[in-house]
Amino acid sequence: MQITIDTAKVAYGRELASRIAKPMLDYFRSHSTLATERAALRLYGVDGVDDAGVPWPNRVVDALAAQDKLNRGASYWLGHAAIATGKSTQDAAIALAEGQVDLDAPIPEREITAWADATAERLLNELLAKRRERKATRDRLNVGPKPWRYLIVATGNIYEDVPQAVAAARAGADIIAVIRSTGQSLIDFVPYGTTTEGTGGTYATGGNFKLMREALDEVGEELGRYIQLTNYASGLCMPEITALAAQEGLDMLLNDAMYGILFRDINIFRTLCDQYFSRLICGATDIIINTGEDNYLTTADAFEQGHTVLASQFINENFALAAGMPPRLMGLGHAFEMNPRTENGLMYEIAMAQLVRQVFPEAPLKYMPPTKHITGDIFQAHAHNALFNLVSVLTHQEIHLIGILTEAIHTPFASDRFMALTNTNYVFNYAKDMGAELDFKEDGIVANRAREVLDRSIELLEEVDRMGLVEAIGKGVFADVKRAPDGGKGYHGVFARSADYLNPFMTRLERLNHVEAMR
Amino acid sequence: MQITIDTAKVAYGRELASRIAKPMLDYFRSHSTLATERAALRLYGVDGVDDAGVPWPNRVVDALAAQDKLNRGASYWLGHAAIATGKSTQDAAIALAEGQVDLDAPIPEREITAWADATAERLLNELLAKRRERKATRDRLNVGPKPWRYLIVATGNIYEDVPQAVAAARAGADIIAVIRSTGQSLIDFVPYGTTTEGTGGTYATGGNFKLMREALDEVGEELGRYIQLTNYASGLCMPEITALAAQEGLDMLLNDAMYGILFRDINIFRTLCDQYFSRLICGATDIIINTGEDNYLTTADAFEQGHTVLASQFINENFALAAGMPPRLMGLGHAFEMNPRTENGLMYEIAMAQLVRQVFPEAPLKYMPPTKHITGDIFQAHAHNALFNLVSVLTHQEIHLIGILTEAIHTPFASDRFMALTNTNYVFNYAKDMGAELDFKEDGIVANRAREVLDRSIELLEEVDRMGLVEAIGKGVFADVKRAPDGGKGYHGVFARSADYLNPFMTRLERLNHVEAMR
Amino acid sequence: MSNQTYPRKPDLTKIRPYGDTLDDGKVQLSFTLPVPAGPEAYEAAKRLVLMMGLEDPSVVSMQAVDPTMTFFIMYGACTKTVDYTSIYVPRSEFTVMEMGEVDDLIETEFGRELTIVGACTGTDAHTVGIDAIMNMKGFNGHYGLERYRMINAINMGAQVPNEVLVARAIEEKADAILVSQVVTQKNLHIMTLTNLIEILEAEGLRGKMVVAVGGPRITHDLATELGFDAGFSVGSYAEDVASFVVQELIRRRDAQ
Amino acid sequence: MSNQTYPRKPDLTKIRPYGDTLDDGKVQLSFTLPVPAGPEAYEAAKRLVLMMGLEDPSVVSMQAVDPTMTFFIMYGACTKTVDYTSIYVPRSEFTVMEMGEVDDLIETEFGRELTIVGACTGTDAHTVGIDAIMNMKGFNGHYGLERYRMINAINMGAQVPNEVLVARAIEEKADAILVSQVVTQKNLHIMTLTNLIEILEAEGLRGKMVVAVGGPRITHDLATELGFDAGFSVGSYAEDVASFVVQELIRRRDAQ
Ligand code: B12
Ligand code: B12
Ligand SMILES: Cc1ncc(COP(=O)(O)O)c(C=O)c1O
Ligand SMILES: Cc1ncc(COP(=O)(O)O)c(C=O)c1O
Repeated sequence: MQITIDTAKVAYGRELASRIAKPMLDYFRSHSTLATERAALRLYGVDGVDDAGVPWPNRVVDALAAQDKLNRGASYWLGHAAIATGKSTQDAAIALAEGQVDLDAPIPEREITAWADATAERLLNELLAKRRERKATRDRLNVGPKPWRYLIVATGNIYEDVPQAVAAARAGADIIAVIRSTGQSLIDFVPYGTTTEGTGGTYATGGNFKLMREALDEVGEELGRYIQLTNYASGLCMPEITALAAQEGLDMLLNDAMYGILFRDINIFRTLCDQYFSRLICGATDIIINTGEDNYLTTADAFEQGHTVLASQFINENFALAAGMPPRLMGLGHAFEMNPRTENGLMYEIAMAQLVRQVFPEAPLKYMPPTKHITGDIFQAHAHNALFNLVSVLTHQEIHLIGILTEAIHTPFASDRFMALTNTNYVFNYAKDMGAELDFKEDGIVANRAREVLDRSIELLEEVDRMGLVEAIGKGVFADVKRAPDGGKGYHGVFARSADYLNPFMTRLERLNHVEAMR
Repeated sequence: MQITIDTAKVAYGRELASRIAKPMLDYFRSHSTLATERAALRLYGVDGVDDAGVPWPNRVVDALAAQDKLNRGASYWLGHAAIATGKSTQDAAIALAEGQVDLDAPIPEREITAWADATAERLLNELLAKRRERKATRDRLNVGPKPWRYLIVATGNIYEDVPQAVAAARAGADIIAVIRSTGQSLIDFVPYGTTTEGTGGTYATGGNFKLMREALDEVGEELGRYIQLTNYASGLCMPEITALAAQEGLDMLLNDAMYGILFRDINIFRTLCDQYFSRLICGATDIIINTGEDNYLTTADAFEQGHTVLASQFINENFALAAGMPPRLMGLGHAFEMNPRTENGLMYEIAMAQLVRQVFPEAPLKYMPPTKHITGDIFQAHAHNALFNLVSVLTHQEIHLIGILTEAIHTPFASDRFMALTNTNYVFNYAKDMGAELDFKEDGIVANRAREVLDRSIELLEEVDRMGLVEAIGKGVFADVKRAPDGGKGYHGVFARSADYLNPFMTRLERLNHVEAMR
Repeated sequence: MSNQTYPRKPDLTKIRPYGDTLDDGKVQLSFTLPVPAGPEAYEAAKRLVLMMGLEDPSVVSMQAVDPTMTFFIMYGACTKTVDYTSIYVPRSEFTVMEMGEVDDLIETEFGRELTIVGACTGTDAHTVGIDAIMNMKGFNGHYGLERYRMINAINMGAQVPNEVLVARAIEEKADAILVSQVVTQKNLHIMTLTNLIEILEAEGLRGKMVVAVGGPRITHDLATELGFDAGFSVGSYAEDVASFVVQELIRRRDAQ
Repeated sequence: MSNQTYPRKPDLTKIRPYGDTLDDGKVQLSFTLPVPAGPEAYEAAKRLVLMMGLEDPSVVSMQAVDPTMTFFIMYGACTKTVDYTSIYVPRSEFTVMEMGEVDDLIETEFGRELTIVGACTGTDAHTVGIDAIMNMKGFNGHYGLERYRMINAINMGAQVPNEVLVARAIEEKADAILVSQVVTQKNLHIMTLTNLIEILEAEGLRGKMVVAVGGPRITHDLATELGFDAGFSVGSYAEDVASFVVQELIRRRDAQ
């Protein structure tokens, strides 16, 4: 299938997006956040919690903030503490957090920088080596053919999640996503260890990541198919979760500042800064990001607002490029959310899916199933999902979130997942090569719709370019949601970097990802 | 959608079919059957049952057969009895059955013929007037848009069937089929009155037809949409049920000798003769016939044997033409019965459906849902049916038998029908105009499959033409089923007409349908 | 062959599920058992369904979800009956009026704008439901409360702590509070809703404001049980809750 | 935050349905009630499910099929448990062998062809099942009995009256009779099957021939209850029944 679209318009869209992103790039290269600093500490290996359950990275950063020292970067003070105490990094961090380190002790800046730099280099190399090893396993076992079957587990209890994920893998899942507990994106720390009491999902923690990763590696060997693991890095802890994901061997991450801003009311500046560091890590460690434009259509109408998805994808692509990510890691999101009562709705869905496919030919597109219009009629939901599956395979989507028939009721049961996979496997095989030999009339409903969405997205980008991204978000341009620049959660956690700000991981990642060259 | 097929091949297929049908036509114009004679009696208004529940038409015909008088035609002897007794037709028939009429009484043949002719003319005109009235209602209320939604009721009890049919109509059904009780096609009489004890379906009787027709007319007025009614005329009583259907206002009939031969083991000659008279009635009274080629794919494999469906449709078309039926009354049957595990099965289904559409552009094609590969997994059945619905609307099928998710379990519950309609309504609307702007690659899987099926059907027709239809059926060419010419049920009921055979209804219908001109 | 009267009518004092014959009791079930698929699992499934009081349990599908879990689809005939005539479900007693009628009624009865504060409370981030009720554009062609001439509608959005909602209601001298709850896992909504009523009672405000809740899993029953004045669910629109609020305010005024 | 051991194992003496948490008891149901949709119907549906011993009944979908019938989809938590360890399902005691092995066994044990007559009996016209077992080409790549070197397989097709089948079996001196039953409405199959056994007993043939039945709704349990030697269902192939017949014939011979 191929729809004739004006490639000059697509190029113009990219140009507009880069103009829109520009002022933000300057901003987040001169600022940092609590979460970014904590992420740096995590990359240095600082981990664990105090007696009250507060993670040491938080304790350290909060202590530094309280002493107004943070704008030089937590890495700097960690180096200071390590040299001052002569302890291991972890113990130095604890000492720092407990106020046992004299921050005014005269330690030569060069010595600190050298420690910080050398340690970062060693740890980063170790991390990259681990990631290469994982890539080798992935290549050896092979991932399944695309569209990849993406299934969620969300019991709230990692010990229930694991067997369910394993069952899903055995039934054909290529990707397992562990949904997070309701509201985790709003908590400004990452819980520790393995957890059993989430609501609507299971806490994203290093311990849970590890447990699930091991189980999937094991079942992957059993099946001779590599099972990818993903989790959620949007929200107040975006870069920290990214660091943990890189360390624990995740393959993908939901990672989108726009989602946090619009759907979690996280402060614009906070999360865009965080996203920059987060995507630097993803780019270097080969983590596919998934963006959240699909969510726009759960609040706004899919027919009316389809173009906002495309416009946002242009912007999101640009933010990923700004962190040096290659297109093959950009799982741009969109969705099959047209009202099922729309006459010829299927044609509009095909138009949208194919348009996105053609505009981002190299991106491993993430395609969300119908959710908003799914009702408690689980039978009808299954029919609805069958057509979603069809459009996905016809238009060569890549990360296929499997639609669950109980979407309107509960997070999926083991059997719901099983039934959804049966449906998906059937349709993918039954229409396997159909996309390759199908075409739509040049001036028909499908082609015209695709062109209309492209045109409207360009108009929208022009508008956003005129007023600026922050103001556009304030006006409710995306998903009918308005957010003020100084509103939202986490704004207090953003600060300007000092001139002597130190973050060797960031510097190295920027170099690795060739970000410097792009400036 | 349009697939390039060789129209010369299609024309050649028609020519072969007419060559194949020819010897049969000669046969059934020189023979008659018990059922054909009973049907003639029913058209004369002979109805009711004796004290033992045996219908009077059977009593009359059996009495004549016992006296070896049948080859002159029951109509002749009815005339004789009417004149001899001076009673009403019904009472004359009863007298005839009871042996109270002296068949050797000297009544001038001309007088009998005159009575028989005049009575047939009057009754046929009355019948046609009633049918015109019905057509006026249909035009006034309008039938729904195509594909028409065809739903079955099959409780065994007409009093349960009626409310369920009414509920189905309210939920969107355009056509209601009352499935017959298991094995009715093998009983050589039509039960009388309204019935409540069928198995797997409800007896086809004049009384049941009337009750359902009234209920559907009523709900049709309520809905402002004409609801069509259909039943089954295949089997040993084919022309009798056709007569009753015409009288009681049915709009369609399953009517196919090939089905009876292959799936009910009814004798070839018996049912082909019966079919001729039956289709004469249908042609004159504007009843759409539905043929049963879809059934082939429930025994044979749909991928391997798709071409037998097309070949049989060519033959069936020819038998309908031979009875003077216009293409607009030929509901040729086919089905979506590919194994759901077939790679690219959907493309083969589209190819088949579109091929049949193009070969018979004017026929109101009957499209059967998946049945054979439906299992007890009712959820998966619903997904399967969604794709069936899609192919139907894409390829402009007309009589759409709605797939029921409990196909593998029981005859449908009220709720099964409701769910199936919800599914169908969704897909038909969601992909309404998609067929019009979709095309497949010239040399792709779909186009090649369509051409392959056409080619193989021509080869098969050539083979059948070489050996003759009767022998071909004996060899198991269709549906993997073999039937011997003198085997099967009802062969004893076929007889050669005498030179002075009288059947004024047949003669008039042949004239009305311009059959004479076609010889 | 039959003298049955048509159509058959159910005995409303003893209703049973209806498959294709009145009172056949037919019920479809599906569930998973944590045992491997096989004849014993099959039998276990049948016994379980028998214990539910269903006769003729029939396994129509038994599929291995994985080597340790088996998914069943079953049918059975329910022997239990319900006396439908004895069921009385209390409803909020009000007549649904159109937007214009609501506005006119407010004008004649109160002669001033009513203030209504709404939010999706607790950790619940689903705004679509409360927006459908409150925002100008409304839902499915039914305008939201912001559009009402005589209503001052304040939509605080989602993830609003109960305390913040109550503070705002006090500040705005609200006549009514509307809350939405969508996430019901682990009874999160019960906790959030109960807590709101406690705060209102503690502040002595419970009697002063009309308090209603809505969401896909909310019933009027549940709402009143938790101390709300009314509950609204799937398929409700602004005019429903607006009509209720005005009529309830009139009732309370008149009762004084 | 947790010390739970992993993975959790079900207590097999008390198994319950599994939704997303071990022993949560979750069951999905659907059924129709012959009353109009509305709050009372909703309540009636909940009461019915409660009576089935399911806790927390929840109506997730209530749709009017028409003004007099309402279709419900529900969930509930089953409180009943089944002792899986106590379930013993008798199976026909035989080992499934491949076609060649069966032929060889017949050759060594009997030194002659076995004759097996099969049919789909009564008014049942479904041939696909019996054909799958008997015809040359078989089913899903498993050859049918006609293909077996040492079996003389006679497939009489469908709609075969029991009397005709038995007459043929006598005529052919059959070692075994196989019947298929697909239509089960109004327990038609029970009647047809019972009648066959009665005829065989009347003729004094019951002990002389192995008699088996198959079909999608047949279980081994049901078959033996009706007096058959074995029952076969969905997913069985020629080798299953062939293995059974030979081994059963050997057993009987040895028992003499
Ligand atoms: C859209 C959506 C989202 C969007 C929300 C966007 C937004 N800004 O609202 C996003 C993607 C952000 C989202 C996120 C999550 N979601 Co969500 N989401 C949905 C979805 C698909 C549709 C909900 C919806 O918008 N319905 C349309 C509106 C109009 O319907 P409604 O809310 O019922 O409102 C109507 C009536 O109920 C009533 N009403 C509602 N409120 C009020 C108030 C008053 C006063 C009145 C009078 C009436 C009224 O009137 C409305 C109009 O008729 C549902 C699944 C589904 N199909 O229902 C899941 C669903 C609700 N989400 C769910 C979950 C678990 C989550 C997450 C917690 C998942 C996670 N772990 O990350 C997150 C986090 C959210 C959080 N903390 O609350 C679950 C809830 C399960 C449960 N019963 O507890 C569902 C059912 C999906 C599922 N099967 O898992 N979700
Ligand atoms: C194909 C089919 C037909 C074809 C039959 C063609 C033919 N020559 O067989 C046609 C179209 C003619 C037909 C007609 C009817 N059918 Co029909 N039909 C079906 C259908 C779609 C598939 C059955 C099938 O072929 N399955 C494939 C075979 C391979 O599976 P199987 O039979 O289970 O066999 C396997 C095992 O059970 C076992 N087995 C079976 N027999 C034996 C015997 C032995 C000895 C052994 C060892 C093993 C064994 O081994 C086989 C291979 O593994 C089913 C629905 C469905 N999806 O199941 C309805 C179905 C069986 N039919 C049904 C009905 C009601 C009818 C009719 C009565 C409808 C009517 N009123 O007109 C008619 C009349 C038939 C009659 N008098 O019996 C109902 C039965 C309901 C019930 N439980 O009672 C069903 C379930 C459809 C429905 N939901 O209404 N049907
Ligand atoms: C991009 C993105 N991030 C995160 C999430 C998960 O949200 P949260 O963890 O905030 O509930 C989603 C959910 O759809 C998403 O699309
Ligand atoms: C053409 C035709 N006639 C009749 C029937 C019904 O069969 P019977 O009434 O013989 O059971 C069918 C069923 O599919 C059919 O296709």
